[in-house]
Amino acid sequence: MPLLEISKLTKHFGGLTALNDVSFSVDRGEIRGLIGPNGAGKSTMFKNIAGFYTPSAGDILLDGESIRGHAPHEIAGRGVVRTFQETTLFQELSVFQNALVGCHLRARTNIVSAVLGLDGARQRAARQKAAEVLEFMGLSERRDQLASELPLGSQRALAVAIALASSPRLLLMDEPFAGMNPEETRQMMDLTRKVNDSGVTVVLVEHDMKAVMGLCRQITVLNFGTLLTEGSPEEIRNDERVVRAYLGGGHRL
Amino acid sequence: MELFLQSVVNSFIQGGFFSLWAVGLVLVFGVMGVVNFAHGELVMVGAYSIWVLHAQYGLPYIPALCMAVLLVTTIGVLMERFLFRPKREDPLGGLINSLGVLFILQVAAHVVGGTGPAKQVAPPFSGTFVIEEFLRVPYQRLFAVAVSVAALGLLWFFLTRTRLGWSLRAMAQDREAAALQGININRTSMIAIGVSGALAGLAGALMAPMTSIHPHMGHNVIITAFIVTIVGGIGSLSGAVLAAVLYAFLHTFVTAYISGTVATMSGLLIMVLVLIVKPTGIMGKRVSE
Amino acid sequence: MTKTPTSVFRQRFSRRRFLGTTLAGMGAALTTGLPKVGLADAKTVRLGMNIPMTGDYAPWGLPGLYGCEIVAANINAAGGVKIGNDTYMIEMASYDHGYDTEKSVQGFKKLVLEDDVKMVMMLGGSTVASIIPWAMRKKMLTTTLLPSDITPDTEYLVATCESHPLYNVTGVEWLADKFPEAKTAAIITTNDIEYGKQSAATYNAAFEVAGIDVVDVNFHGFDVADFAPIVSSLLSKKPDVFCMATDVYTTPIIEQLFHQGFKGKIVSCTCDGYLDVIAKTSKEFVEGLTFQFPDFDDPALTPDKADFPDPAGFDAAFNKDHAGEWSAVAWEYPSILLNWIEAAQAAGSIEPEPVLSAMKANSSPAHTFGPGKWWGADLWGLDNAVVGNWPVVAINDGKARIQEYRSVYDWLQNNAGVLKKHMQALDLRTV
Amino acid sequence: MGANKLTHVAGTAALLIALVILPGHLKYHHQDFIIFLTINVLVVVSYRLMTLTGEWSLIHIVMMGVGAYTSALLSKNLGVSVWLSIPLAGVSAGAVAALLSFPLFRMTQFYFLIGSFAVGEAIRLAWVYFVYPFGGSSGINTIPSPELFTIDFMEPIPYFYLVLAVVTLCLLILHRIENSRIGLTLHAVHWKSPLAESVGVNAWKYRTLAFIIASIFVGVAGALKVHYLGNVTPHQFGVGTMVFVLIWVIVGGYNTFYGPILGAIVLSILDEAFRAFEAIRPAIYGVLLIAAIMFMPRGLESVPGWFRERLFRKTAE
Repeated sequence: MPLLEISKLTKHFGGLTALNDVSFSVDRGEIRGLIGPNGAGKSTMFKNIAGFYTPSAGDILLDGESIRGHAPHEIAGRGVVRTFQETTLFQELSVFQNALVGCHLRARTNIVSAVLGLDGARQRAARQKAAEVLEFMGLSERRDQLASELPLGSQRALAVAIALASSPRLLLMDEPFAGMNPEETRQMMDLTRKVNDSGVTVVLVEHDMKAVMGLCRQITVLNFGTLLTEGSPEEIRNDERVVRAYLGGGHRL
Repeated sequence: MELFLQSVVNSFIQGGFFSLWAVGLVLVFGVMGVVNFAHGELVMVGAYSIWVLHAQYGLPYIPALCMAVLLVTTIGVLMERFLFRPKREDPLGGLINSLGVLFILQVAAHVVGGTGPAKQVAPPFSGTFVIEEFLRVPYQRLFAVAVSVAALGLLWFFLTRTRLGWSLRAMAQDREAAALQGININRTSMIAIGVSGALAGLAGALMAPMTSIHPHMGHNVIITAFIVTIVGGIGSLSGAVLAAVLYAFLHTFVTAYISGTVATMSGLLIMVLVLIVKPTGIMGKRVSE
Repeated sequence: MTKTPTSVFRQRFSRRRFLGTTLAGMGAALTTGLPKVGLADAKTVRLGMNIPMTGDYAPWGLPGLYGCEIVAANINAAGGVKIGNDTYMIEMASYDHGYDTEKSVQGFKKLVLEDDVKMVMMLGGSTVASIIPWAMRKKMLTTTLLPSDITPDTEYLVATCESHPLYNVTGVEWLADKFPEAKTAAIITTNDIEYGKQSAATYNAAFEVAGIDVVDVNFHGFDVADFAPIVSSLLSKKPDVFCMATDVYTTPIIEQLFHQGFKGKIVSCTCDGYLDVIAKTSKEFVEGLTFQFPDFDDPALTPDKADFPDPAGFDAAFNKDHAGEWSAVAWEYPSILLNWIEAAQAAGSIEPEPVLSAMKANSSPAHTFGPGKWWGADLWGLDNAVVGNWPVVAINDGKARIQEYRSVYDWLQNNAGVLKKHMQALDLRTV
Repeated sequence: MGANKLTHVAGTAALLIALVILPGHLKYHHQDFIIFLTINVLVVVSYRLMTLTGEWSLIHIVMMGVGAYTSALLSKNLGVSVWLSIPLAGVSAGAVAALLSFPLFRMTQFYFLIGSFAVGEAIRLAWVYFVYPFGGSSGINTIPSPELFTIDFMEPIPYFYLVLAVVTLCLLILHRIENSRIGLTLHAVHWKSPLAESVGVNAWKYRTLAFIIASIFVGVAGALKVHYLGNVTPHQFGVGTMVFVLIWVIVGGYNTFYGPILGAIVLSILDEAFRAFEAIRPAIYGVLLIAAIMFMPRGLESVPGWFRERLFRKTAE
């Protein structure tokens, strides 16, 4: 059984159809690329999976169970976590506190324990996990800095760290390479592989074709809200329809 | 029958005032993102201007009304320039500034008028329009409702038919996008609060001969304007006018047939209901997803 | 009397009031805390006023302070008052509580413990209720304008002047005598307890006793922007008498009566702004409007009827310094001050307890409109309010003129039960 | 870090000791003043907890009224001991908040601000209109004082110590909540709600939680107030009072725990100092507010840091 299965997913906004009858599935342990020209429905797809939108029709199955229409925090509780398009962090908190927020699911507590300090063991475990993910993402040295003070690459890494802190099974990364220079992109690709190696399935929406082609074995292409094609990087690169779609959208492969 | 007809006319007169109050508040909130808590005090200053200029110094009503509008517009523009513009990125700061203005204007009114009973202005248009057994409307009220409608019509023309009006509406829709399109935020904000002040001053000046003028009369104005704004939809000027008339009908009829206390309560409850069912108001713009 | 609006306004500004007040404030701010140096030979007795001087209740506080200052200045200029073996100058100490209960408590304690006042005058309502426990424990002589503040436990709280709203019965009684053809009445009032409902209950009772049917009572909030709908609604019941039980909105209400073609009699609790009303309607329409509060230059305020020194002179002095700020409290607080002096002289002491005892011992205590009687046990459980005669005022040819004096006390002796019934019908506290 | 914490603890302890010694050295009416001021400190600190989630409400002072009315009715009409009715006041305010959260938290931001005002005003009008049991506009009088041995809680000094003790305890709890996991999550809900939700935070639940906690503590504050005043009226909890809470919090600064406290204390003392100006006083207050916002945009709480910086620079030179 695939980890994630999208089945005939449709999403309307008023009279506009953002996604139309899209189906695909992602296997456990994969790094899947989700590409397509602007307005193809990639981000809408992510928001549907993560629970920020409710699909108009169709279903989303995680491990064979429907998660359609669940609230974002419930879906996160089932191990599906997303990162955001532009760098979205808790800017006023320190790097460590950011990671700590990510540990929410294991550290959440009730008010009485919080006041009386009865949840010490839980909070110690959360702090340990936060330290671990920072170490994993190479951010240990910056742990007391404010998130807003980090350079772009580290901010992206922190965004992933926050997501990892909640021990996801499936990580949805929304344009993690946008605006990065080649060196930063290379480091981020390494990190993504490292995350994947640790057992997390990754789906990423990305415009940086070099990165997508370098990371993914399977790529899904959306165009005008419909599934255009699926295949290996090689197949996608040589697919006439994909080239035409991108030319129409003003992009070049 | 007489009560019914009388109530219909009363509703339209009230609706005119409610519209003038609310449209100004909506405009400033839409364009500048500031909740101007001193809006009711601007209306109060308009009314006091008539008391001073017309009732005390004997200036004829119409010139006094024009000066009231001018004065309140000026206060509004000064508020924008010196209090709201520096706080554009800090809406809470803008809110506190408007509260500061509220206190200052109330004391100014107290200094001008003294303590003691509320001030009264004799109506410049005396007499009553009468259809025996059917309807009685003071000419002063007919004048007020005519001027309100004319002012709102003029505003509508300005907003839909002129370039400046267009930029105002664009700002109210999306401030950042408007700025990117080269709309001058400073100028547009100033015009927004100028129009808002003019309407407030006009409302105060029109109300002056029909109401009691006292330093705290703005309280009722701002609360009514809030209710109307919410029911109409925060970004929507036409919604505000529609909601103002509807609310005036509700308030007038419930007051006439049940009681004033029930009217106030039902106004608040309707506001809560609208907020729960459709937080963007009856004519509010859809929140884009 | 030349209370034309224009002169009122110019007067205010010729005195550069704003600057004056500000400078006075600065001066006071600088000198607060410094010991006050008094005249060596004359003693001073300080009387307190814990009243609203800012905010929307200020019109029921501040004019009273002005009035007291005028009366005190007159007394002091004449050499003070002789109480016991000493001669005292009168000094007013005031605290602005802005009709806030917290500030009322602070103000009361400041006046009693720091300013050492011998009596505290207050407006009434919740600001009195919040000081009652402490004031009663300290046995502090306290006065209110609302006798409904009196309870069986408020031994030191007296209402010696305005017996709001009991005096309203006289106006209704007079009207019924003069115009026996009036058969129905409609009442409009605010929906609060202290002022609105108390007054509505009194009018209900007075109309019942006078044989007039009350066809409708409208309770409205303090947030009414337009009285047209309420007045339309009440007039649709075709009342012969239109009655305004509270005083906040008399002018706009009468204006609506005028425009909506009301032909009957109008009764009001107060009508301080009747000149405004005439300006907004017509002299003819307002003719005969009946209410309870005279102008103080009224020739009928003769020494045998009114226990107030030189009312016309007081009126002139007030309007000279505080033009346009007159309200009924302008003479009510001074009247209480005069009651206190009388009692203190009888007691030979300025201390609260003996003064109160002297007050209560007097079986016909001084009252603004002739001697009164202690009353109140029937309604509130304690005879701590002075009721006596009260004038009925009506507009004659554009002037408020006292028509006659009638006895509130006699009415209550005969009809307290009716009043109690109507109070209970409105959920008002009675014993 | 450790030194910093030590200064905080030492500073707080010094402040507490000062507060314990203070009332005996004050003028009588200032003793009452600090009682109400101390209660207001609890009002603003609990309000700040609510604002941590980024939502500004106008209903806070009405929730104080809920606590006040509860405690008044329980102790006066049902004879419940004041020692029990004060905590029950908090419980009932919290329960009312929990009920109200269903309609209120369908809204956010400006809509929430205005919606909370409308709901609050409706509750307040209910107190005015339902004479039984709320007493209408004149409210409830002769509310009993607490009783303990022979201590006379009608006198200001004993009552001040009671208020000081309760408020200190409440502030301690609020401080712990803010610095706990829950406080961190509330911060997260504020800054980037979608990000918080994407790691499993139920933002709605945490907004509600903040509203309930804030209401519980402000309910206790309301109860403390009525048992000293002896009466409660709807007038005390109007939007006019709420405006002052907003002013204290914003002018004081809402980024630190002590900012709102500073705001309440400094502005209340200044207002008291301007009494001599009589009727002009509100305008002076208005000018002061504008000056504070224009020249101290980050609130009074930024002043100590500003001084520290200057001092530090001086010593460095």
